[in-house]
Amino acid sequence: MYQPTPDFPEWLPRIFQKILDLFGLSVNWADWGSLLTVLWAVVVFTLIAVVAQASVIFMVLMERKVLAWMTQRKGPNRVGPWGALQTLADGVKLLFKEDIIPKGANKFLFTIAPALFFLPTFVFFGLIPFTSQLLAVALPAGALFVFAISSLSVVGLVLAGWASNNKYSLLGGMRSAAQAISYEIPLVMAVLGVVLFTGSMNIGDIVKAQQGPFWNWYGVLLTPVSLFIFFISTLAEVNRVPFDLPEAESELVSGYNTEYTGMKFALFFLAEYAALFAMSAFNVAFFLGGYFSPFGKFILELLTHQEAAQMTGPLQLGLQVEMLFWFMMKTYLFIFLAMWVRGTLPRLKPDQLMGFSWKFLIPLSLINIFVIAIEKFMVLPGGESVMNHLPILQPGSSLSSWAIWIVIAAVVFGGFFILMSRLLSEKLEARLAHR
Amino acid sequence: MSTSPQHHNDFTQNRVLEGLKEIGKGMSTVLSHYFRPPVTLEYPEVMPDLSDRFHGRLCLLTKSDGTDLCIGCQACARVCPCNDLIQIEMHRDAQKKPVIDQFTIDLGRCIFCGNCTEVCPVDCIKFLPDFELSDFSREALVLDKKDLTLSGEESDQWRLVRGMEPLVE
Amino acid sequence: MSIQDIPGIFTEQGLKTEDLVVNIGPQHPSTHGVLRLITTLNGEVVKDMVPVIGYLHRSKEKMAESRSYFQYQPTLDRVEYLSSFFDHYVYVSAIERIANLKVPKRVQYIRMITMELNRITSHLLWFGTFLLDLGATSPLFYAFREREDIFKLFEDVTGARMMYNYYRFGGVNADLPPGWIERCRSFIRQMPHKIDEYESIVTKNPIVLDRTVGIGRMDQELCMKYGVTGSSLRASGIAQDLRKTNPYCCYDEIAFDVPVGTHGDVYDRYMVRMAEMRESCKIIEQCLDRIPGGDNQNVRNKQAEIDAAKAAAKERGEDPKSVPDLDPDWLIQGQKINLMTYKPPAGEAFTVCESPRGMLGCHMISDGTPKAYRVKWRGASFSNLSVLPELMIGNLYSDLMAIFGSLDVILPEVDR
Amino acid sequence: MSDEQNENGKTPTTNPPESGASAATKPAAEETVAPLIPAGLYGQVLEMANISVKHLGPDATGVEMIDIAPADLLRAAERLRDQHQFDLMMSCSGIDWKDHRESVYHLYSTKSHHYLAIKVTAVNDHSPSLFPVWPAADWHERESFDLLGIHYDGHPNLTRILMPSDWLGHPLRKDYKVDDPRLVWNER
Repeated sequence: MYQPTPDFPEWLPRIFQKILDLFGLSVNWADWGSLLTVLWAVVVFTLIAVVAQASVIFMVLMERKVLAWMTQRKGPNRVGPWGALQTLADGVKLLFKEDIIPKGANKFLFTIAPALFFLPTFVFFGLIPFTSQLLAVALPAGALFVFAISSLSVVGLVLAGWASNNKYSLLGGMRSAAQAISYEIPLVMAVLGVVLFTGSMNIGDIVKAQQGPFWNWYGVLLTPVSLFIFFISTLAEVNRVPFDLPEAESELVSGYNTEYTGMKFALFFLAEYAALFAMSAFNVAFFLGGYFSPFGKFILELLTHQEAAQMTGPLQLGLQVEMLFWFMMKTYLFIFLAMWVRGTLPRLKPDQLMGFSWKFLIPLSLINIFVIAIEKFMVLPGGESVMNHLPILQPGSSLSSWAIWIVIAAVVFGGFFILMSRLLSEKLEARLAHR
Repeated sequence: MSTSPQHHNDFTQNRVLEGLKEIGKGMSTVLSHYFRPPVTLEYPEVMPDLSDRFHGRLCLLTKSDGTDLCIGCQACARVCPCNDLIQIEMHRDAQKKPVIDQFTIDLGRCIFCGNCTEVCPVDCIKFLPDFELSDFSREALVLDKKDLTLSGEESDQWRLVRGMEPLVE
Repeated sequence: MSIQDIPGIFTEQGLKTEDLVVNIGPQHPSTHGVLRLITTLNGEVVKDMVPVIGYLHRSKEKMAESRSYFQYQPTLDRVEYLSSFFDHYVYVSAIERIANLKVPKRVQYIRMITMELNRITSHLLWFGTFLLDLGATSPLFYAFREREDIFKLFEDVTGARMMYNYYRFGGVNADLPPGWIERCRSFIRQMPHKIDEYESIVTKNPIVLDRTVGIGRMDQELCMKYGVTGSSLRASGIAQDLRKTNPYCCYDEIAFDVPVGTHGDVYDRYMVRMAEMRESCKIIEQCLDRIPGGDNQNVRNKQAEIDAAKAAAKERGEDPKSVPDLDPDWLIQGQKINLMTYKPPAGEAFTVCESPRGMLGCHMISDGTPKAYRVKWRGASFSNLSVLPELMIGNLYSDLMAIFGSLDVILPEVDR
Repeated sequence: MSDEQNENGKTPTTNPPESGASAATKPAAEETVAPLIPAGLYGQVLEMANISVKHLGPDATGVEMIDIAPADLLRAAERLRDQHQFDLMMSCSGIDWKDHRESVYHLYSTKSHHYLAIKVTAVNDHSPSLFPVWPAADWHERESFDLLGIHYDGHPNLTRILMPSDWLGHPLRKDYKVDDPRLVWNER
């Protein structure tokens, strides 16, 4: 029978114990373990959900401010100081807007679609390891579960496209289905490399395996290409600009959410930002060492000269806060990157979109896994696996292992790029020639 | 004889890295704007500085002592593209001097083209750099003589700003 | 009962599919005005497209027959609102030809400066909306930043930002304000750098290249077949620019190049228009240097000298006529015209100029009365739009944005 | 007065300096094309090809105007396009002279940079369409039909282009009054 590893902090049973003593009940926490895990999961999940929603609301304002500053404008600054309450005002406005259901639309599907689109992103918040303890559900197959759920949001989009009885939304829905399918494969492949390294799919373990200074993180030295592929695929999964075909304003009059007004539109709108936040968080968890600080030691550790493991009570709380700080900093780095890309790049055409994924991203991710496999399981002539020579995991190993790894990566990736550019430029040359 | 835009063969070399470099260049330009001061104008607090020829609200200038300049010759009414937009009623008093009873301009239909200010023989109807003209009803947009006429000092101020000497006689 | 038995789902070739007829417009974010395209889509590929125009038809030509020449002029700004200086020039020069009015050189230079500035604003708006249609949001704001500077210059000269009503028969409304030429020169000097900035974002961007290179290709016969003129014609390789081939105003005294494309696809039209903006900057710079009389302050000082000399001559009893008048090239009005009752002689004229969209023609027939007998406007967008269906058939639906954007069509010029 | 459109010299005899020079640089590849005609002489050239032409003299901008009978309009148009490189049909303006309608075609040549105006009087509102010669005439002729009621025979799809398809009357006619009962705003 699956016995959940007791994944709650030790102070929880002591408090629980004190409460029960008041009522004079003696408790043996061993048989209460699973209840406490569930209790802890619920507490953490609500805490995270609130924190995530607040950050999503902040993200909407951040996007408008960042895009404004990039085009030499001021951005919203009327509602509240520096426009802080702008998103709240938008929310209230959308709340009071009339909620129109178009004639001939399938009422049930029309109302279900936004909920279906929002559901997976809400579930993601439970799986993100914000800090070592602030992880609601430490699923052993966390990574797999994330990508299984993320394909559910596409159903919501296609449903919205079909149910709103509008030709533009139908086109938007079809496009979003095609896009999500073709960009989920590179997404999963990118994470496959990381899972290969840590040996377990539990996201908490993946983050723990990236302990140590920043070159210890997967995305920096070991699998940078996966970071690149994962970031591009998240842009596609979340319909951000280079890939925002499903709701292309200039063509499809904002695609699937053309007919949505009021709170349903707000749900779509917030779900998109929540998905961006969740995907950036996963990006950080998988590739940028989750809540670890870039210079190996936590600031708190440097201040108090104590090891992180022995910290108790308020120091532990301080450590958690610092972990949350590092995690949020990295996540917002990716969110800023997504907004920066939105300000610059134009939209792709449907055929380019598919071509880019099937002809470029997926072959790249396959080759990437091939390289990671070499790194992981190659055996040196002396019979030892390269892994224990890798400077990253065992400090102080010889320089030669560094050279081996870099040579392998260079050869494989260089070959790939030349091959791909020959392939792609032929296509363009052919197109230029026949003009 | 013509500078034809650069030729297209420079796309054949390594396109993937070239593409990334170009995207990087474009993004660096966009980011460089991030640190430039905003050029937008915060309207209600900061008023735009308008040129003295700005086609804002129409007004009727007067002499320095406030007597009317308009002689009721209907030139402005006749040259206005919207036909019967300016209505003038006048009569001649004992000394054959024109007295304007009513001078209404319907700002609701006026297109601020400036034809009237050009043909006025006595330079009486002119523009003010005032563009906040919205109102709550169409009737309120019909300005009558009282709203249009500037006082003596205002007229002289108007003329001073545009480098014309005050009209004393 | 299997799926095959359900009537109407299967045909001999398998699943019964039918084309999706979509109404793009008349109210659509990227039709630059009110245009309706009845498109038959097979999946995402456009099978057939029928443009329906006339939603913005305000009968500009009928209005000309019920208003006097001067009364009709302000309505021109409302028709081709992106480049109304060209409309005014063509209308005013038609009357100047019929009535044989003399146009001083200074006025011709002022007209050239304002028209080229207007060409830059029109191309800037085209650049911004073209990229917005492709999906990039920020270039629009950079283009509008420059456009606002030019509108400030126009506001100083004509009093209005877009509705100018500045040209008169045989002259202009008022001279350039003192110090304007210096402000204009400082703006024009930094404009090419700004265009380099735009090009750094767009010109070699791989996504833009994918979406524009080889799309919507127009060779020379197709252009001639539909009467396409302007940058789209030049992008197909024909160096047809009226400022060079049939010079009007004083364009023959200005050295500038006519950018010509080679393949005639969307990318070439983009490159030609960007190059044209640079050419316009060159033209304006030369005009500012060579304008007869220079800055308005200079003209005023000269006029004051002449008046003083005349007054002195009068005191000395000599005939004030002996003092030479202001150089006729420096005036801003050829001859005095009573705008209210102006009646040009009966006649007919067909004047054309190179507007940012193509050949803008005005066929004016006057019969001696204060009202024109018939005015026919040859808008460039009218013919440029007629080529759209032939370019679109076979392309993807999202190519429509690139192709239609590259034609730079605005609907009021089509519907008049 | 500096003659702006200086390549259309007023008197036919002066050889236009501007376009002549630029025309000379054109490769004389098309042998079939007649040698370049100085602007303003196209009427006489057509007459040599026994097309009845009435010379109306240049208009105020120096554009040569000729009046061709509807009967041999198509023949003249083909000759102008093939022989004299008038490849761009700029516009077709319909004019209502109260008792009869007339359509004026303005042509332009991107090779010799000359203009030419052909006037055709519509015989009881019918005149031959120039669509077979210049397809660009399609929309222009539909507009003249729509606004002035000139029927162009041989036009592929002569329907209204600007006004709604069920509009009554032709707005640009001098005697046009909006008496369509369906238009409610008409009462004002």
